[in-house]
Amino acid sequence: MQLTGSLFADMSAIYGNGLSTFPDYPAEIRAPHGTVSGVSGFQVHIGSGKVNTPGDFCDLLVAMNPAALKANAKWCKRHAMILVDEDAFDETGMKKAGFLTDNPFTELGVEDRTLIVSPITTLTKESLKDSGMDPKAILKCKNMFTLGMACYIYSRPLEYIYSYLEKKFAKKHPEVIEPNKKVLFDGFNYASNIQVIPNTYTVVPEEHPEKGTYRNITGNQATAWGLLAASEKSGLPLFCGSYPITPATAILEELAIHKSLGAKTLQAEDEIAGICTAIGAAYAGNLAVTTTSGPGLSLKSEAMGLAVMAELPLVVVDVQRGGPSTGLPTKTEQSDLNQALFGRNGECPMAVIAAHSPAHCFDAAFQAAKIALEHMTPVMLLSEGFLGNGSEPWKIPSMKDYPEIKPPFVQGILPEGEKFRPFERDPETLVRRWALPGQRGFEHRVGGLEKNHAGVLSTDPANHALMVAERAEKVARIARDLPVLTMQHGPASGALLVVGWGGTYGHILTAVREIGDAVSYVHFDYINPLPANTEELFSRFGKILVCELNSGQFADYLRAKFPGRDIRKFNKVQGQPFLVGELVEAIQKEM
Amino acid sequence: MQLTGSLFADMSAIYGNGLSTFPDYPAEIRAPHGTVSGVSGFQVHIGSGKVNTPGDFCDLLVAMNPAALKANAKWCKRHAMILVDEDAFDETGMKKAGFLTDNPFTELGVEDRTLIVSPITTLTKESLKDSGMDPKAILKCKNMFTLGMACYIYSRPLEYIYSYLEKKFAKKHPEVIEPNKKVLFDGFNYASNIQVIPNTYTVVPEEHPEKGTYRNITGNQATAWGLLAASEKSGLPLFCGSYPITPATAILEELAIHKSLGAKTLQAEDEIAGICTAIGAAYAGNLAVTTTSGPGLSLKSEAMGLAVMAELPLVVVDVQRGGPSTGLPTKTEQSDLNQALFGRNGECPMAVIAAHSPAHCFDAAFQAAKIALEHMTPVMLLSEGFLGNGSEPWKIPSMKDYPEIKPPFVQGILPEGEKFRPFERDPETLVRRWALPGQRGFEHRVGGLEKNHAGVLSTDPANHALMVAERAEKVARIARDLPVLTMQHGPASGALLVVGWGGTYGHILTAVREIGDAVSYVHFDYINPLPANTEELFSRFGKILVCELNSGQFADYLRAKFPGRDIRKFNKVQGQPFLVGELVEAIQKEM
Amino acid sequence: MATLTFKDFKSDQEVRWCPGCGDHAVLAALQRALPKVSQALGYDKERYVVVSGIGCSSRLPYYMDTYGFHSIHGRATAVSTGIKVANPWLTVWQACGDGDALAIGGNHFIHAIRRNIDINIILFNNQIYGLTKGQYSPTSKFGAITKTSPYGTVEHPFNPGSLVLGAKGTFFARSLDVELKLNEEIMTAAALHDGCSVMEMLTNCVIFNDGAHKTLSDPSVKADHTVVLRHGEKMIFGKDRDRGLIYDGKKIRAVHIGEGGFTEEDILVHDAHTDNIGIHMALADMKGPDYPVALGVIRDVRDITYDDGVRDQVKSVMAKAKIHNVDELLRSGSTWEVE
Amino acid sequence: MATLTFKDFKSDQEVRWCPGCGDHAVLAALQRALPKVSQALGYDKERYVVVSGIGCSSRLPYYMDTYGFHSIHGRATAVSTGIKVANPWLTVWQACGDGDALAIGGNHFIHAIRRNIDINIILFNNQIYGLTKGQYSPTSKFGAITKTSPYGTVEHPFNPGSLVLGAKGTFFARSLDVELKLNEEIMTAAALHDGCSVMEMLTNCVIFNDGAHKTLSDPSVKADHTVVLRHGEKMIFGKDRDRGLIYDGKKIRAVHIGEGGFTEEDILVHDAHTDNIGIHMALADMKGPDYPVALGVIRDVRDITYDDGVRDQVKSVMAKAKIHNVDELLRSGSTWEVE
Ligand SMILES: Cc1ncc(C[n+]2csc(CCOP(=O)(O)OP(=O)(O)O)c2C)c(N)n1
Ligand SMILES: Cc1ncc(C[n+]2csc(CCOP(=O)(O)OP(=O)(O)O)c2C)c(N)n1
Ligand code: SF4
Ligand code: SF4
Ligand SMILES: [Mg+2]
Ligand SMILES: [Mg+2]
Repeated sequence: MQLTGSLFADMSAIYGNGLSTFPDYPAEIRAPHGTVSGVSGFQVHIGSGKVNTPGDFCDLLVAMNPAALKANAKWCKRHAMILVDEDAFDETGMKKAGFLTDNPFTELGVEDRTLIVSPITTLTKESLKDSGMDPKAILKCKNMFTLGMACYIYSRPLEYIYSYLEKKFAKKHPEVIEPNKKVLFDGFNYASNIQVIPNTYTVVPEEHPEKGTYRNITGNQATAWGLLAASEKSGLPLFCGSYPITPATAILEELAIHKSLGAKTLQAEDEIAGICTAIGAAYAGNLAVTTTSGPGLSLKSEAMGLAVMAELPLVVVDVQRGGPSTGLPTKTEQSDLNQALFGRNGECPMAVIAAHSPAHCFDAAFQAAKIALEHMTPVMLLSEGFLGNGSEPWKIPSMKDYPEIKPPFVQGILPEGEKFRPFERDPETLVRRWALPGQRGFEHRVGGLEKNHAGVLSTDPANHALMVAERAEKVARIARDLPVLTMQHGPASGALLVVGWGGTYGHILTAVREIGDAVSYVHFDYINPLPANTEELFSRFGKILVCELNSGQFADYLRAKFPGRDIRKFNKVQGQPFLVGELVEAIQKEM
Repeated sequence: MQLTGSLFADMSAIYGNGLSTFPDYPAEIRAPHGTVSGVSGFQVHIGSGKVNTPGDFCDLLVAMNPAALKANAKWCKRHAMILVDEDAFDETGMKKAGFLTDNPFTELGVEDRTLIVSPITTLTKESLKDSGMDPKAILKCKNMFTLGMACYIYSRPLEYIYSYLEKKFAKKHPEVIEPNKKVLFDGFNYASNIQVIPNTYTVVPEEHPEKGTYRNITGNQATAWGLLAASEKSGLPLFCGSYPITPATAILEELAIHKSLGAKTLQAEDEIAGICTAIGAAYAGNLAVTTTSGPGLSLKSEAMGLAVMAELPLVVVDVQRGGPSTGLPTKTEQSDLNQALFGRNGECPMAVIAAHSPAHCFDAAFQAAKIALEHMTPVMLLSEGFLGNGSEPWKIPSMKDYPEIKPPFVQGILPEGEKFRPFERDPETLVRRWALPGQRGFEHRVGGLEKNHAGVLSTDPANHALMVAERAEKVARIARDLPVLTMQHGPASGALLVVGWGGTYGHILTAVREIGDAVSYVHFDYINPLPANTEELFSRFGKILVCELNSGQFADYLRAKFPGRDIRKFNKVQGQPFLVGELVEAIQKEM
Repeated sequence: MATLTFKDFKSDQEVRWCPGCGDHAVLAALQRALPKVSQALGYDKERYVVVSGIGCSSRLPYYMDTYGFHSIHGRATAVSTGIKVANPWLTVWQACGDGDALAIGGNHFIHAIRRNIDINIILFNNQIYGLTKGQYSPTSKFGAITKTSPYGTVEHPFNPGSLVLGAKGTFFARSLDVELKLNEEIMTAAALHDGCSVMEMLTNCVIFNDGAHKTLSDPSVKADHTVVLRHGEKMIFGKDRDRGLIYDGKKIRAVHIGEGGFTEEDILVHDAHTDNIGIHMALADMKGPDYPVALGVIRDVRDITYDDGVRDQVKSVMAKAKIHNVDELLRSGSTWEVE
Repeated sequence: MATLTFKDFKSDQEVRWCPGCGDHAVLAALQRALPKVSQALGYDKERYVVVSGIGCSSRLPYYMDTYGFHSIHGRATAVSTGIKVANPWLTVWQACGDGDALAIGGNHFIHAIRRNIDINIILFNNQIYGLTKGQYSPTSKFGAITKTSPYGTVEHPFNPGSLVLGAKGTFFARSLDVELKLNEEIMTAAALHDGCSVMEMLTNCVIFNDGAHKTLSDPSVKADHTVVLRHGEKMIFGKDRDRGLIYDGKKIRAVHIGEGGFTEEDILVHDAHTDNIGIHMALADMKGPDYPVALGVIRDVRDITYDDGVRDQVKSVMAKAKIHNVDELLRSGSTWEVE
């Protein structure tokens, strides 16, 4: 289903539709086939214009077996079509899915939807009986048959898929190209032949305002590419030290492919080694990155403190998943924010930024690296499973439009007899200068113990107070380089301001648009430091409603920063994105 | 000095004085003798009544070399006495300490204090020249000579020290008893003989209101003993899995001694193993404990999440030190509060309580264990270097006055065919029941993945939301078992409420007493959940001033909890306790 | 004590490994071995605790109807240690993957071995990260092409046997998922061994590393590529049982019996109980093409266990102690009276 | 390249170890060895990076006038690895204690060895935690009485040499703090070794574990209790150089030359370069009373290093690549035009 879904998405994108996808899969590699917990889903939302969410409810549900139907029937709109493989609805299948009666549709209360019950397995077998393929391989083509049907329903030409199949199998399995084309074609025709399909949709591509070259991109891919872009713009080789963990692994995997751009990946023995090798690489002068998800971030806590203390540039990517502990590894959540902000011993400030859509991961990762390298600080980039695995069409930018990245390297040579003072700061930014091992005369030592500006160990109370304050102020002054907040929606002042951060962007935007101009909306990409105009902007509203996929962590953070403001919370902790509908309701309640 | 200081303290305590001590030592084992950074200090504050702090400024400074003088001269009161070993103030000594002139007293601006410059080294050698001891051993007796002098100054009889020496050396080195007595006696006499000592102090013991048996106790010792007490009261053997780290190690060391009370200590390979062995021990039915300091707490983050998720009783002790990173290992701070509250991935609530004085560590540790065992939750006990190493006299309690600890063990046997549902909760407390491996019929599985009440893995969104809410509410309901806040000082309502938590108690109390009834003061031993009457109590005051040894972490936490309250901050991050003087000033500024 | 059967160890949870995954067979062997162990040692079912980390293989506790702890990635060994020390009466089995035990959990693994804590560790070595979908592990072959090594790894794998011995292991056995009978035998031996028993099970991940152990499991060739070691028996192998291991002065060598002057007499007899760690190291280290891979119990020596040590020390200190309860503790040392 | 002397490697920071601490001597040996290494390999001083964890011994970087990183407890090896992979042109030395490298840092230690990353690790083994004031370490002797083991430990220590070999180490040497000359020799050999070099230095902590290595360092007995191994030389030892190591069929044995029919002929010649890990394991494992403790370079074999592997792979992929910059990357795969 994952492949079928993404093929359909790609095809729609090329056709010119806006789209957003959301794969939702179980934690098991091959979860027991046919059970409700084993259902793997792929959600595609297409529209004429830009689509901001994968959608709450669907127009077409494709359920290849009773379990898939059971798991997803509740998401069908009133007038949805439900397409099922009749062959899978036998006694065993029904039992495995835990149906108690014979009629799954009535049992689930969806008997009034448009039901298309087709013997897809039989039809696929029939279609390929002369193909010479073995029975197992034939069965796998079921999805292709179904895709053919979906193409008919959405009035999609098959050419894109044909050329995809040709490219994909040309070298290794040219013999399967024709059978796949055939079964796709047969599915399409079958759908057009049967009279049960009442209406086909045509989602006409909008006249895109923005011309250019587009591609689909997932958040994890975009994160990897954004880091590679920062490597290019800074001239520093990329080093990524990571340990695999769902849903962040794909970033490491993607970077591992791009050794051609000089990227080095080190799959470490654990998360601690991941970040510590990255810290070593940062010291040696690479653009250093470590990628992980919640539990891995916990393990990196101590070493993040080291990076803060040594004032080395480092990007820590956390693709959040459902917690606490191992939690719900394949589900999405925003519940690591507290940990990102506060999860270290001592006074240990780190810059924190968040991506708001799959494609935005590119810019967010680029920005994270730029801030890290120019401000000599570790930066946490918060992504989410929803963003990392999700995808959207993206107008491909040109690297010439991105700024250079200029780390504060030491210049020239030191006068004879003078010692390099590694923690002396730029008076404006409070950033220290960076001397790389290998540079003659700049020998110095860094580490986790408190030091003075000269880099000498110090337990002097006044020095400690000063360094604590300077490290905090250095991070605070990053705000000077950041864009100010702009309204995403609604008037610049009013009774209610909706606030979001991270991957809820698309859902909240859709919700506030639905509500209209009575509400305003602002979205935070920068969490620490906050954009410079945050306080002023907040002061223009009566109430502030923070919507987030946790128990109110950003709201609490804002309350602490802006005491006296009326900051309210709308939260969801279900391992699932918001539904636009529930947002609309929650927002309207505050109006 | 450490030994001499604690001898003086013990003696004063027995004499009936109130007292408070604060050892302050460098990070090196044998820091280079004679340098300012190598100075090891021991602060003793005695008084007629209860003494709440080790004091800001001193009446008598004993400086055995120029470096010690340089490091501490600024703490001398206007009329203080300064006692130095003249022999150590030679050229080398002065140079090592970095003096630029010949006169250290003028250079430091303390020439107007009462200076007692005695050739202590020479006198000690002289005193012991016939003792038969080797020269090295004789030199070590300098401190004893000085102690003799101090005993004279404070009108202390020498008997206590005599009997201490006899006990200590009786078995292994009986030959050193007499020489030590002699040198002590000679020091005492020397002080009484020389005419330079203008006045001797007599700190008369107050009529203690509370009769009973007293002892001196350090915070780390009290923590260990409080845990042993909880082990006794719950009937569960104590298991402590820890990794050594300053300033928490002494708890592990203390427990290791008390195998006779059935305590098992496991010095683990690292902090992660420390907590994970403790979690295993908790599962197996021991009272499980892990002890650490900041960097170690960072490493335990992930496993704390496991304990939250598995809902197992566990006490995590964090003896805070200066951070971030390795920071200032031997200095004190309160900067791990954020990490204690928020340093875990996902929504991961833990109970957090804090000790407020060395002796209070006993009750705090007992309480932490009681809450953990009765509410099936990990509990964080926050101590501080200042408390752990500091000491005070303590009226020894009787164990019969402590409550029983009753974990929610499963009772009886399960009806045939019924399965144990490990995460079913008590409707009142939301606490689950505890079945120990080895009990027939209660076989069940726990772990870090989200589960339903039956203990079966579940990624169901509604179940996750429910479990997240229940875990949070379970911790919140602990407040029902906690004492409510009572005023430490001042009227029950007013313009300004001073708030403190943890080891700042003595200093703040002294400060508000100095200011008088115009200000009120309340101190938090319970951080999460907060005492039930917190909100109501806060509502009775105009302004709230939170004083803490970090950048304002508790204040921010309170702001998030009680939006709308006027919560202000007074902070110090110097690796040192508050001074009473600076507190008075800060509080008065807000009045 | 009721007689237990393999059904008693089967939980009501659906087994969720991929069809064809080698883990199924290891689970089956364990469910067959434990009734025998229980019989031999008089253990009731409730004394078993099955602990695991995170990974496909670490799902095992859900499939066993015993007490179970599915902990966090890499930490199973530490959790097991805590359980065993807290209550030595329990019998602890542990399931962990090559990533779980040797990557993130490597430190706990070697320390448990060093301490010789009496737990039984089944190491599911499929030479890949299964659960996270196919990244290389510390046992993946040099050059392995995986999701995180699209151009091949450039790092040497651990040989778990060598690592165990280097950490002073007292029990090490190796086998393959498909060797049901041998696995029962090994698991029983591990249970009887007092100390830390490590059982390396070479398992097949059909999805991400299919056929990794093919040369050792394929019935047509496996007899030539493996030698099953049993204490007191000669180290003979080969389809026709005509090959064996000899000692040629400094090293072990594989020879054909009857060729080059070697007779069955020359073939080494396996001594699993010898202290000589050099020979066990050499046996654990053997690999093709020159050597067969050693299966069976390679080392099984006695030494003091950590859990016994802790328990005995507590007992002996208690026996001699002057402080018997907390009231006495509080009053020990210097105290004074206020009257 | 300027000729460097030991003074060039001395920093202006006061050395803060206790008087008499063994670490002083190891520092001195390093400051003497590096000029020679620099000479031999043509390294300038700025190419050296000295990395450490936390512990008394880990203070070493402050005393070296080179680039230095005093990281966090146990993580030095990971930091070193990152430095070396990021810039293989740098030459990385690492100082760490027995607690730092083998307790909390055990995992990074064995993995760096397995990967054979080209760093030089000096393991200061004083068999105690110095900095935290005297708790036992993973190398403390069984039964050691320390602050956290008032009744003696109940756990077996690691032998660092065995652990290194079990993790597939390519270079292992052992020495004592006081053996200044031997240490220079070992450090030079380590520098010349391409791969992960582990040098175990048995150091004396005068404060918390004084005399732990006395039988090996005391001039009056050390010749009988240690054997210094040098590649190509016979394994002879003893005050009168009348003792040696032989191979008696299955095991190494210590004999008196001229007694029991053993002549100098029979004495083994040390081969540090052999692949035969069994013999290196046996040598590393030797201890009294039956054996002398082996000092010197016990194993020194060549193998691919991780840092070379990473660098070469990047190079070869770059050479063949179709994507040369990010613009090309962004336009690779499926794209479409909106006009
Ligand atoms: C702290 C942490 N890091 C990473 C992960 C992700 N993770 C889960 S299992 C696993 C490795 C699985 O491989 P292995 O241990 O060999 O077990 P297998 O699935 O092959 O049986 C990883 C990397 C995690 N759950 N937690
Ligand atoms: C995360 C963490 N845990 C614990 C410590 C405390 N600590 C510092 S050094 C040390 C061990 C020192 O022993 P070793 O590594 O043998 O070095 P030595 O001092 O003996 O040279 C410990 C436990 C720490 N600094 N950080
Ligand atoms: S992914 Fe591999 S290891 Fe995991 S269950 Fe499937 S076959 Fe087994
Ligand atoms: S405590 Fe021991 S290891 Fe540390 S400096 Fe002193 S002698 Fe050396
Ligand atoms: Mg595996
Ligand atoms: Mg040590």
